[in-house]
Amino acid sequence: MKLEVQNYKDTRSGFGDGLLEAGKRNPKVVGLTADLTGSLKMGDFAKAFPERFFQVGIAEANMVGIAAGLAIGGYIPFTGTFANFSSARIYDQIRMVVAYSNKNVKIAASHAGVTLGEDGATHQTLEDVGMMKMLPNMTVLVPCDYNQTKAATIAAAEHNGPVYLRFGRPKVANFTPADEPFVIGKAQMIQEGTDVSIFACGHLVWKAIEALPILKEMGINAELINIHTIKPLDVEAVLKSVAKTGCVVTAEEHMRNGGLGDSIAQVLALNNPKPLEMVAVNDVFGQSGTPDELLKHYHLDTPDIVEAVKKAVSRKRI
Amino acid sequence: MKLEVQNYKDTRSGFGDGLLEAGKRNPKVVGLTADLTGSLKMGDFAKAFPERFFQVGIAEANMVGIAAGLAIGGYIPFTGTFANFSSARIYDQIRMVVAYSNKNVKIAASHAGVTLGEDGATHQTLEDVGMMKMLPNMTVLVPCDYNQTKAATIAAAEHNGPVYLRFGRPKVANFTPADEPFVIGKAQMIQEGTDVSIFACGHLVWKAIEALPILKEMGINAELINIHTIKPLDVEAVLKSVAKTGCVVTAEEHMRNGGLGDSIAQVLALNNPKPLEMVAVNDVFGQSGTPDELLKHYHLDTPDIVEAVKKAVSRKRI
Amino acid sequence: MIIQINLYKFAKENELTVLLDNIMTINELKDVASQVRRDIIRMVHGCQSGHPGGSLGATDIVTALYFDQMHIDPKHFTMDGAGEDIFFLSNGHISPMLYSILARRGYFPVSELATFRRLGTRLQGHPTPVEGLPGIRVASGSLGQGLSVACGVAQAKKLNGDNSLVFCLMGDGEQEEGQIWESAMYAPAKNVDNLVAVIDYNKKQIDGPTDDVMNLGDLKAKYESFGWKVYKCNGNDMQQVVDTLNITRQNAHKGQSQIILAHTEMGFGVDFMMGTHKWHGTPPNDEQAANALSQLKETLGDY
Amino acid sequence: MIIQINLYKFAKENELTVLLDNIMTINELKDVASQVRRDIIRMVHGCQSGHPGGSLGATDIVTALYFDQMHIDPKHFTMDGAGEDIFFLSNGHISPMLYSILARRGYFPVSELATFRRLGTRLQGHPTPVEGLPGIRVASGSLGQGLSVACGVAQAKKLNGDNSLVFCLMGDGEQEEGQIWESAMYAPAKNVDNLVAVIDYNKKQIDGPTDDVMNLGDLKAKYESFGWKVYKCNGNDMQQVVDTLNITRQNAHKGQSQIILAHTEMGFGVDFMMGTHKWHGTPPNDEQAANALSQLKETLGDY
Ligand SMILES: Cc1ncc(C[n+]2csc(CCOP(=O)(O)OP(=O)(O)O)c2C)c(N)n1
Ligand SMILES: Cc1ncc(C[n+]2csc(CCOP(=O)(O)OP(=O)(O)O)c2C)c(N)n1
Ligand SMILES: [Mg+2]
Ligand SMILES: [Mg+2]
Repeated sequence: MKLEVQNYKDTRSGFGDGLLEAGKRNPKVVGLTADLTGSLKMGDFAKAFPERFFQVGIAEANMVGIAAGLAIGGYIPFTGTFANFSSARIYDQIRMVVAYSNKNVKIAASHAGVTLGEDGATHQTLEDVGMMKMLPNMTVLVPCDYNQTKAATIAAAEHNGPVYLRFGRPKVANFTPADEPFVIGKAQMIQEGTDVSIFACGHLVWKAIEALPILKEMGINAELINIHTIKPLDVEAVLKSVAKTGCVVTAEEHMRNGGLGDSIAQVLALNNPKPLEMVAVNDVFGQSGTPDELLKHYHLDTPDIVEAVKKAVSRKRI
Repeated sequence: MKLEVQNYKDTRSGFGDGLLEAGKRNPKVVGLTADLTGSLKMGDFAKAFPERFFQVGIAEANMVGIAAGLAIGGYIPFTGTFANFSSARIYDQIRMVVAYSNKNVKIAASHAGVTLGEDGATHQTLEDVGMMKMLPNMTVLVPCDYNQTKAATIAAAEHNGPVYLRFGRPKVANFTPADEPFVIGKAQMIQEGTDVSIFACGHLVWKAIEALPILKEMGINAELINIHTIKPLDVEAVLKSVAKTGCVVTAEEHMRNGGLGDSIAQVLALNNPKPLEMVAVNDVFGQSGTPDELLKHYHLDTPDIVEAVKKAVSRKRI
Repeated sequence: MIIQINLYKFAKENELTVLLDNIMTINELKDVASQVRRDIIRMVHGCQSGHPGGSLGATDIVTALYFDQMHIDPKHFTMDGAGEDIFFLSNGHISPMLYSILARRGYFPVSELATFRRLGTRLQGHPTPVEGLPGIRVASGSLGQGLSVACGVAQAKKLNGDNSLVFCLMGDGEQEEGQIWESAMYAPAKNVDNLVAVIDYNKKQIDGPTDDVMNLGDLKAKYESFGWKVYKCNGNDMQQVVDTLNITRQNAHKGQSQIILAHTEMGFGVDFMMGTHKWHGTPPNDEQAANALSQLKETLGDY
Repeated sequence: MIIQINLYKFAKENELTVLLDNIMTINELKDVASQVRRDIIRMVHGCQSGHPGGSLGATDIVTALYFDQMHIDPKHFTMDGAGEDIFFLSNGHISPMLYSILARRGYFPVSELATFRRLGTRLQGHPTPVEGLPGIRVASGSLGQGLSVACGVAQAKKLNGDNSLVFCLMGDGEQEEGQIWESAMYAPAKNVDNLVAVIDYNKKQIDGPTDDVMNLGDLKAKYESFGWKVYKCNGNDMQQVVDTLNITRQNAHKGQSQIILAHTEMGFGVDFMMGTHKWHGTPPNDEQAANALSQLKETLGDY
């Protein structure tokens, strides 16, 4: 995969543009928002398909219930609000009328993680992936850049079943090919390597890419795989990579507990126990700051990935 | 530890009796319920301390907010409702006004797991431990029998900070000593052994105890540790045990994803990678049935623990 | 296709595809309700769990809906219910009432009622669509959510140009859940006028009378202030129920969200279950069940 | 201890422990509000984020509370607020308004306002007690939760035999959250009469006018139907605000939960921020900030 930055764009715009495209392709696609049309970049969809756009007000629980109803009526609803209010606020509702009832509802969750920035901890969800992956029937997607988020949105619309789609607020490197289709459940090989397997998702994929030349310089030949689908996890790809490299680093904008790292730890423990290092938030709440400051503060940055790799590789040797 | 069944009692009665005792010891202890006084066995407390008991009606979100307010006012509130409505229904609220605000609120969560029985999947939470352990500041307790739940309730009242206390509906073996104090964060050695470490919590501790003689007969000398405190996890006890035995089985009435098994898998991956087998629900919702039928159906029974141990031990050998 | 049929034959044989169209007399509806009440008692007694009180009280309303009001095609159940009226039970704990009515109306074999709450059943403790039970479109049981789903389906019908109606039954204790008021605010604001909500206004919930647990105050004033057209009726008087539902049907599609406060009695039809909240979620023992059944006429044949 | 002080001296020096007791004139209160508005503009401009619109609109209400109404001891902040009046900001996004008022009232140094929303600050984007900022008792920002917490504290005060009051400000868009109606039902049902709620009734929210986003209908009728005593006032007229708060204080402890619908204008005090929802969460650029500040008298000295 060519790793060139095409531009800097927010993943939420990838969602907004993907939703518009999905709406054009399929008249059954409808959108809902809880007073966050602009933040979720759903304005273009709302303008193009006003009768297929539902403004629910600040009532997230009601929104997901309405979405389930629209799905029963044959529609493909995308609900849009901040990630925390897309998950923590309405988990029981999602569980009952979406996951357990197995409705074709897509939950679009923006402003996830600490890169939400200045709004601070109340809005910075670091628990949503952990929540969603516990729900049977739920597909959990965490695309890494604008292009991939757009493609993931289109794929979510085409997928039959509940989907949780997580993305973010800040402008970040947009580097995956614009024309690459999104295959749910298929891990994306970014660079093959032999010494360590790096599994990353979301904004941290780019941070991991930035770590690759540094690691190379140190003589570490890292394999980097983008786990854009947290669930269903591409267990085969994970095990194949680890069988080759013998140690693992995971990188994500999420709590350690419940995140991608825990998913990988489970796969390893059940199949092939190997050393693992986690780049993730370790049991503390977020805070106000700029996205870059916060990534650094919470040790979610490129140097942290480098350090984690060094540690993982060294643990392999003992 | 002597493993004698003293009687058969529901853990929720342990909570009810513990709450009454805590209320007698400390006039600051108050109780709240969302229309489930009887189910939570809070009736005796309500009768003994009517002015310290708050009936909130079917409004769990409001209940936890009121509890946070009472905590601000210097009280030690215990909220009582079913586990699903103690967690999934109000996760954002718990996150903001209890965990992030670090209030001295105790969340008493009854009817957890499939042993809730006939009410079925809507009420059978298998995700609550995973949710709660992701919250900074939150202590997560899953006691194993009546006596321990009573002691845990008293310990929760004495602990300064948010606590999630999970227990269940059916009458089960009551076997821990009635006078044993509950030490938050300290794993409880039930039987020492050398071949495998079994970490269990809640109702499954007794199932694991029942597995011990069967394993012994097979020549497997199992160590059994009751992880009644999921968070903070007694990492030292876990690592010490695994260093000795070299393989692990976890047993819990919870989803694999997010549960005790994942907590142990994380500790192993970060410290000492070893084979692990999980006795837990594997990504399916519950259903109606009797507690015993359901434990069997979801492979949470004594024979399942035995099988898991055999598998874990055999994986150690390769 | 509208076929005039003999109710008893229909319900016994349970095989015709029918759209009943106001063909039943009030007495015939009462007979169905009596059988449904028998079914409820026998189901909760059979598995020794479940919620008889609310089920018995709400029986008349839902019987009237399925046997008099709703345009439905039980033999060809579709998830989207296109062209059909749709019913949601938000207070899912009174599932035995709904299961009995669905079976008696021809959605699935009456004999299946015997599996209620048993391992492997499609008749889960709380309704769910995942086991494939015809007649159920969404799970309920966690209170407060049904009206939201009903609003969504109602809006889907509008998008589809489908003039049929959506009905939703809720509990009165359930009104204490905040989500109810989110959808209560939503429906009138968004012109959801193809929806009729009904509250099983039995003034009781698990811990006691709603007046003690959480005083609901003036529910009529509440819904009116939220913009609804509010009706009252005696929810255990079949004639009143039918009359009130008729009015709401006539007033549908006229720019107003409508709700009926159906005053019911928990445990209605079984003397010792009335006047108390004790039977909200307690099954009768053998003797109590026999006593209860002795008070309820068998009209369509027990399962 | 009640000390008569010169407001300007007090606010400048910021060091005395005082319980203000109706000693400020309306004009003096207006002067405080003007400075608070300057602070708001400078704070959100400084960090280029935050919510100026709602903050400016709600300034008069909270200024009146902290500088005229509430019995508080800013220099000795206690978490339990025993013997003191307590204020909760449920709509936590208008935090710059609260931070300015707390600082100007003596809870923490005015200079700390410069740290708003910056890494490591105690002045988080949304209020939180965990960084130890005096004046904050619970986190807010996720909407709909403050009134519940306020009810809890009010009931704690009752248990403690503490006659002081609890105030809670909410947004009007926030009224769309169901949890609000859970606590709205709770307070009158449980006789929480030592609580005064206030709605920042600016008729705007993020996506536009509330009338378009989610019509709130008749809020007065809604709260009355939920059992509250409802007052109205112009929330940007200091005299009206003070008068209305005085009435609620007199009517406290008389068996009624009270709420004020404070009609405000989002962006009040800055001409180009008024009459639109655009400044809900957008900071001004340099030029806009200068323009805004030119419209707001500096009365207590900028931080
Ligand atoms: C969200 C939620 N909270 C609590 C419960 C437990 N519960 C089941 S029924 C019930 C009482 C419901 O009262 P009402 O709606 O009046 O029904 P009725 O008792 O009259 O049948 C409660 C609290 C639940 N099912 N869902
Ligand atoms: C539970 C929740 N949902 C959504 C948001 C995002 N949000 C922040 S402010 C706001 C609008 C609030 O409207 P209103 O209460 O009228 O405040 P105003 O815009 O007038 O300041 C929204 C939707 C939130 N903070 N919390
Ligand atoms: Mg009732
Ligand atoms: Mg507003």
